Amino acid sequence: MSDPRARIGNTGTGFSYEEPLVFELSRPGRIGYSLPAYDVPPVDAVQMLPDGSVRDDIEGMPEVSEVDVVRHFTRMSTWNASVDLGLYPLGSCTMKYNPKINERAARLGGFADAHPLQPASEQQGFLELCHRLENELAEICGMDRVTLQPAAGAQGELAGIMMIRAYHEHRGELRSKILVPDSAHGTNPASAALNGYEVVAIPSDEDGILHPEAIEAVMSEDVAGLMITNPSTLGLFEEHVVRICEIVHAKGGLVYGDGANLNALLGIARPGDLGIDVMHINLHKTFSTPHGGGGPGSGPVGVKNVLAPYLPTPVVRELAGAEGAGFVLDYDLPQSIGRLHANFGNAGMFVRAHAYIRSLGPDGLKRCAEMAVLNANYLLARLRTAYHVPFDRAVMHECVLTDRSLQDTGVTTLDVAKRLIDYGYHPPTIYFPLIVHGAIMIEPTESESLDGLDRFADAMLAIAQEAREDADTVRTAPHHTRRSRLDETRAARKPILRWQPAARD
Amino acid sequence: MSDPRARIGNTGTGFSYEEPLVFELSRPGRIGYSLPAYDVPPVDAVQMLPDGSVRDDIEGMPEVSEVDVVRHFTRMSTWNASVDLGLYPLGSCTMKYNPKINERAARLGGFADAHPLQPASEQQGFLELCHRLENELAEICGMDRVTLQPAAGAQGELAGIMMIRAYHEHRGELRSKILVPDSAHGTNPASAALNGYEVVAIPSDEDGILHPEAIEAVMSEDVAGLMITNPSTLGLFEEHVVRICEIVHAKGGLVYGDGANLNALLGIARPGDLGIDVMHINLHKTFSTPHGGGGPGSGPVGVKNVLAPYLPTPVVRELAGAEGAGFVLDYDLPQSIGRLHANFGNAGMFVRAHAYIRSLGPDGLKRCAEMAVLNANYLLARLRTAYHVPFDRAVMHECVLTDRSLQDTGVTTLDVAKRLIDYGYHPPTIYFPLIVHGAIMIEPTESESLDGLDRFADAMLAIAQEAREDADTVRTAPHHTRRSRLDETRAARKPILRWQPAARD
Amino acid sequence: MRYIPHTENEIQRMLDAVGLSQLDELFDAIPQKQRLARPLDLRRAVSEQELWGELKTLAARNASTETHDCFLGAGVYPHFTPAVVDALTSRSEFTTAYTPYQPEISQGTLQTIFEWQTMICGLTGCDVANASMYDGASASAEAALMAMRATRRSKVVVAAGLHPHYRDVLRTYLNGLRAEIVEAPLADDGRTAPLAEQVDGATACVILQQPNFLGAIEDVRAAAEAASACGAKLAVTVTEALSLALLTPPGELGADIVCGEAQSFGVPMSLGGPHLGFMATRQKLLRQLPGRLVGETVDTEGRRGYVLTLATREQHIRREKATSNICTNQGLCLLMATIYLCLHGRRGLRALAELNLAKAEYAKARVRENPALSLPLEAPTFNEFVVGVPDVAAALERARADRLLGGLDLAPYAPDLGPALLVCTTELVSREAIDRLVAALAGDAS
Amino acid sequence: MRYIPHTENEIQRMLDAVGLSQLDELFDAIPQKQRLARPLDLRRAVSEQELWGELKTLAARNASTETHDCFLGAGVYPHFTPAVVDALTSRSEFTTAYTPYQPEISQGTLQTIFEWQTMICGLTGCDVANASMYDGASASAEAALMAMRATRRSKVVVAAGLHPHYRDVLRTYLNGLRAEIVEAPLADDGRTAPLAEQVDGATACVILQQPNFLGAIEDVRAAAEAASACGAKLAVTVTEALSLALLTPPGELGADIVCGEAQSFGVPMSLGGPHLGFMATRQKLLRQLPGRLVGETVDTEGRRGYVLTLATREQHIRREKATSNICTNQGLCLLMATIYLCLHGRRGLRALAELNLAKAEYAKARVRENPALSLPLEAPTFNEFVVGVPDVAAALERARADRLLGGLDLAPYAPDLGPALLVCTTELVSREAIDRLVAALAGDAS
Ligand SMILES: Cc1ncc(COP(=O)(O)O)c(C=O)c1O
Ligand SMILES: Cc1ncc(COP(=O)(O)O)c(C=O)c1O
Repeated sequence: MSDPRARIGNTGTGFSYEEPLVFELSRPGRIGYSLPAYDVPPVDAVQMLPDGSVRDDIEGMPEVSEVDVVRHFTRMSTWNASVDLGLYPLGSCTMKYNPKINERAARLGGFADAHPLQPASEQQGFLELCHRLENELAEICGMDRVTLQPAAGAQGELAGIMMIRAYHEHRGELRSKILVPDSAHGTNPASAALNGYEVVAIPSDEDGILHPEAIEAVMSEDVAGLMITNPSTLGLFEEHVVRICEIVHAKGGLVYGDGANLNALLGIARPGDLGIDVMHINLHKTFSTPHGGGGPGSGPVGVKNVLAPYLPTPVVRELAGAEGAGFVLDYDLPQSIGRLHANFGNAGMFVRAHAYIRSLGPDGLKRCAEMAVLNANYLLARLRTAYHVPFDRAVMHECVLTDRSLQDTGVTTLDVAKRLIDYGYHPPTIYFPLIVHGAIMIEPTESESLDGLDRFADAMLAIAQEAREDADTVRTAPHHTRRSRLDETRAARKPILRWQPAARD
Repeated sequence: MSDPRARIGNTGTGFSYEEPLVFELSRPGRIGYSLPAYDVPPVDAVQMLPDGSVRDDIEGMPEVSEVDVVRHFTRMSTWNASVDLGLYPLGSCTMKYNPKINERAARLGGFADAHPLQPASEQQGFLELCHRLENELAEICGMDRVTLQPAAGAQGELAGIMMIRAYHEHRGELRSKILVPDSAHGTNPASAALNGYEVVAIPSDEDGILHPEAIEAVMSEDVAGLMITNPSTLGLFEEHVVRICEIVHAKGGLVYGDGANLNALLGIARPGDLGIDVMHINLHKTFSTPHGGGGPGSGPVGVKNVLAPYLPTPVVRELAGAEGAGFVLDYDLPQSIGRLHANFGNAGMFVRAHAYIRSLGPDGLKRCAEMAVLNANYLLARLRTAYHVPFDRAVMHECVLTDRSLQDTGVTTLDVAKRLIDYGYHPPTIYFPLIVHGAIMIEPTESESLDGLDRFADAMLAIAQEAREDADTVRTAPHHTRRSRLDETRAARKPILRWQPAARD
Repeated sequence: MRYIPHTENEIQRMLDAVGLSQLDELFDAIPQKQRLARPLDLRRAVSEQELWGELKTLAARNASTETHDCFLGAGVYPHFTPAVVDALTSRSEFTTAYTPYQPEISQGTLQTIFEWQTMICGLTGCDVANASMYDGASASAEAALMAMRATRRSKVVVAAGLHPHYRDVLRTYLNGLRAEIVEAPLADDGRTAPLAEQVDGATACVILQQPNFLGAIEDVRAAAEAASACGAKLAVTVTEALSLALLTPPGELGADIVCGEAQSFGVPMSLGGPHLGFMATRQKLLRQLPGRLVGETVDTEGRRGYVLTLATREQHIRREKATSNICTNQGLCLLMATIYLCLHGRRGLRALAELNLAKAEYAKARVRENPALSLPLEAPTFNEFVVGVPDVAAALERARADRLLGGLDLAPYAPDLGPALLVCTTELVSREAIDRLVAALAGDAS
Repeated sequence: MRYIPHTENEIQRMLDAVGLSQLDELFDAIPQKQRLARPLDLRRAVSEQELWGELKTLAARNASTETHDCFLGAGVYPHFTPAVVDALTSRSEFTTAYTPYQPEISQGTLQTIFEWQTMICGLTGCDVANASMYDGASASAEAALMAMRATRRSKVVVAAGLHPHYRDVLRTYLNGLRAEIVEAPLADDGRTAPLAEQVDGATACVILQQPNFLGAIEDVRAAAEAASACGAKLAVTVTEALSLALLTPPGELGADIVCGEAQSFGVPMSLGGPHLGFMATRQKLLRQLPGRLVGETVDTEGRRGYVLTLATREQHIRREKATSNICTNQGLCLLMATIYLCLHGRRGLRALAELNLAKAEYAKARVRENPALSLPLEAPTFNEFVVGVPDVAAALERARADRLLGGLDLAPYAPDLGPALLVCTTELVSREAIDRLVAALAGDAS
């Protein structure tokens, strides 16, 4: 450590300040809070509550000033990549621009500071917003009804699978299997399994898409349904989806649509029109609610009328006729699968998604799909000479490449990803879908401009060239971040999952 | 340029993205706005307005998307140092922590979205807030009345000097001179001159403070007043201030107090009690309204009763007795110097300053002064071995060092400042006050903790050592910023003050 | 469109580059008759100004703590959040990032999560904590699933004091599995009656809420003993996370899993979500834990850093064998709560909990002395308790007329109690508001 | 205290380090009897929650565009500001920085200013622009001072159409100097009458507002000719900066200085400040320009960068010989405006100006057709105009009852007009609101 700056802990370059854990900043007696004065008599908790029910000190809890807290998190924020700083082409995640007005709207007191259990009469604005959003999503997806309750895509899958189960059970059928293509996202099989189904993996064909024969071969009366992602995780439109749905339906099964890639279809085609019976929509992808470093998301589920009786409760219902005007929460769905969320779901995300749909309108939404698909195809066209394309056909909103063409250089997908960081980009999704060896899955979204795509493509091409000329630089990247590659194996081998004061002394 | 990243423009380290001028991002037809639909008939401006009164295109105005704008400014923000990222010990500027709640309060609709010309009955909340703040500032400064109108300290000085002029003129006296110590901030002489006064510079004594003899020597009936900064820009309390005021008063002059350093005196001593007749207060310093990259500030002026008739109009007046309750704007001050601001001053800053005073209360304000002074003295104690101390006495809220002890190394104050940047710190104020050769003026403020001060002191000491061992590194610093030292001479020699499309092609 | 940068000229150049002549051809893979032949039937786009007007109008039609004094709790708590929380959470480096798969450029999110995990361990008395579940309800359901995996048993004993919505969610989650749910009733004082009758050798776990839905502070140790006597796990669910700063941590009292809802830590009520499910457990159950985990490690130069770890529990690696299907979680709410906890720290959180306790005790005293009202349950409480009123509808209507959200009608949830309200008093309600509430509920002339 | 990190233990250690035994001794330089012997007589500190309650209560006692339709303009204009402006301005790297004296770590602020200077040049038709004055009023006063310096003359001709508050401020600023102020009257149509009479060889400058205080669009070229014929400078002041997107830039019409108020560009009305004075001029007057300037340069490696420049005009270098005493300026408002201008860009700004014009023309048409009201001035207008009403107080009271801020009573400002209001219509007011205003002013039954 010859850098004398190391001695004071600021070894980052530029404004990349080092920052210890908040616990290490803590000083006994330092204060970051203020509480209102007592206007009621104080009570002695130890005296008042049963013996042993009052705790001691909270071990390891920090004592820091407001200034400490502000600097701590401001500094930490500077170590993150983000959409607002640049292209974040994480495939399958639709990291599009998150409009600021939506953030502002969700913070309106009437939304942010309202309690879910206040009487329906005191939340008519919210219920109307839910109603509007349900209708908007139903129209966009070609579905008959929508529940907003699931908190993310995976919970939407769970809800959908549960409704499929309820549907069959209502018919007295106890089907035990769910078909899931091997290219599906991990949440698909996990959701099916979580609901007690046996998961049958369907292999994709050489051309990357599902073929009716593959479904035909395994479809039976013991199969409750098929989960399909369209466009698939390879960015390909499932051209045989209509036929596949027919096959499933013919044997009494239902088709679940994973809507994570809905962005490609907005105003172009509707899953409901293609034969999908039930699907989730990731509001945090297609409808631009921010990803928040891992969430919150929101995973509304659209269903055809056959599944409507099984929707989770409560549902928002518009009063009509003699009932008067307004909206109520309806709990009276005897065949409902029940509740999935303590309240109505991630309501704050409903505000943002509705705001987004209103801002774009029918034309703007279609434009999203067109530009998202144009961007992905453009990148593919620019990168295909340097990176291997496993399934060589027109793509939808994302494209999948691999590291095969770099094989002789020793540079892998992981290296390319890490080197991209040096060039100022968040890497694409890598090694997914699992069926593509060394996958590099790029989803630029419609938010990126031509010049932005060109710069990214230049970076990708430069790295391919570096791989041949200076593989080491690529293999040891990133070189310009606060931390170089982190030892993930070590983290997993002997997990350190919390800070402990003792361990530090 | 061997770094291949240069080719795509991202040569910064870590997340220090390069970013062109917004004009260079512009693409014809790209859009970042949305406007409401017409609900009134459109009009043809060219047709409707007189010939030649409608303009052509706005030259060079950018065309960018909302995404472009967000990224552009987000990236640019990452090139700034700021209080929220770390110590910003800019002497004389009081870069203390700016509470977040104050920002939120100033954005309340009833403050941010209210029009200054709405009837007094429709702005009672604001007028009451002004009234409260005036009283709070008067109490803190020991003054009788306060005007909130001046938009910054310098405008406060101007207002104060104008009131002094009005006072003398009202007495039929035409005094032509203002005394200003040579250690004063540049705004002091500039404000006096702007008001038509001849500025007489008073030299500081060897011990750094003003001595009554120096004033006595120049005080005459032709002197309208003295401007004094206390604590001075050397961070020293003007121990003879009471005597000095007496001398000025004895000859019919008045004393203006530059309140930029008020932070040191909160709850400890009051300028009004020391003989000051009129003073400004920088709300953006002592009362923590954010500095905003250069402003806005706010420079209320407190006066003794003798100057009250000359206060700028309007003044806020609380109704009493038969007038009823509430507050009005009073324009009826026949001897007023008049208006200084199109409206009431930087009203948004009043909200923040009042919030700050309410949050601290009398004890908290005093604590500010104590801790600010303790911090400065602590730093001085730690740095005095390595840096020359021109006036060696206990300091108030800031301390002034010089580069004299580094003279033999060739390292100057500028170099120390630039090298501090590499260590993660915004440099102190340098080469001010002008009377101290190679001044390094450090104001840590009370926001800094002991550990924070120690790290800063370690950096300063490390640089002093580097100056001896590796002067070149110091002389060519900073090395870890997006830009190395910038050529200020070139900028001034042939100024390029705007982007021009032609010049780029 | 301001969110889409493409100009017509650029679109043409890009189409040329991909060898197409018009946008339509991008979708050639979709057979023409599968396409939507009409525009979507949605209202035309509005400008930002118009949108803002629409949404303000909708928001204004909801009551909120801006307009009302709120005595509703029941799983969602009105607390004061310092402005720092939103100011920092709004930094777009946090907001517009996603799951920290690439640790070199995600240390901000990762270190935050590590700090959160540490503080949750301290608060719950557990060894390890994960990086968020959807909400308290699904966290409780996942706790049951976790216990079932760990014990290979399938009976779940649920205390009747578990929030009824949580019970619903549990039922929904367990429905497809071969699981049995048994309810353990409440005693007259509002606490769970001794569990011996329900817990047996087939029991995977007991789920107990602390304080329970009716506000009663439960005897966690007794439940832990009953469970462990049969080799069952005890999962304690906490809906009012602030209580963890005052009450003995369930982990210390023998709970195997402590989970619940951390909305109280600076997350807006926001009509019920997004909130923040948490889950913590003992070291030995670590591999059964659902959700994300962040661990400490070093980089190639030996510098400390943080990464997502133990991903082999998760769906993206283990698919149908994963411990859970959760993927997107509640990251940004976790950030809010972490900031909130740092601000309040060791002393502030405890002091705030005591203030909440004092508000409730004051309110209970006022209720007790009012002849029209009663306190039907005798168990000790934290900041929530049951008030018996003569006529719920009339009481709430009077409260509403005085701009009070006067408590939750317990009729749908605990009909045995007779006409009663669940009332919550946090630091947000003043003594004066409490007095008005008591008067309104009692029908006292004001 | 949450803003002050010191613990008692640390204070003691620091006192030891400086060789003192108690805090009091830090102030030994202040003679005991000069110290304040009692605590400040201020109310005790309140918590953040209590503070928030207090300030919300005060704010709620002001009308605002949240609660009213606003037809007030007169130098402060209610416009819609996209959420992006505040979201970016709130980034603390901008908010909590100060003047960019250290360019290596202030490029964010510096480049923003350079962009602002460029856009203001384009909008005003000038060669150079500075980086903000306090407000439009002081900018106009500084323009007069600048012209006096440049011409070494001391007579200032002020058009009567200059905002009366600006005239006041001008008077205040010139008071201590040996300057003469002469007013040029308005003609009957609301525009400035020909200037020949007032302008002479002693005249340093003419100050003309465009559109003027009564909304009239002035003939700038005629004023420029009158001024330059006598070697005087023409300073054009613009209070509604949005008009610059529609009207021919004063710089193109012969103005030497164009200054004014840019609050319209995304800066909150905020009860009158902080706003954003701007000032632009010709290249040859550059050295006379007050305020900060940012210039382009290169770093030691030849990379483009920005610095504060030409500081020899400024007080911190030139002291009493500086072009102005301004130091702290309106930086953050400049950032807001720069973001706003970037968002709207070439086309949006023009389209918005046209929408404002259309709203005003619609409103004028409604006024014209209403028998109870009149349009006393015939000059063309932009988004502001004078309406004659039978009884100002009654008209405004009716407006207020309908939640309209109905315009500015002109009695104190232009008594000759008879009972009249200055009414402003921006994009914020709907046709429906305009109709309600006209009805209210006229006293029509609604
Ligand atoms: C294809 C696909 N399906 C499902 C999901 C799960 O959605 P969520 O993360 O919202 O639970 C994802 C998200 O990452 C996905 O990409
Ligand atoms: C000592 C002193 N006086 C006066 C001023 C001028 O105040 P302002 O910048 O608010 O105009 C300053 C500010 O920099 C200062 O430090």
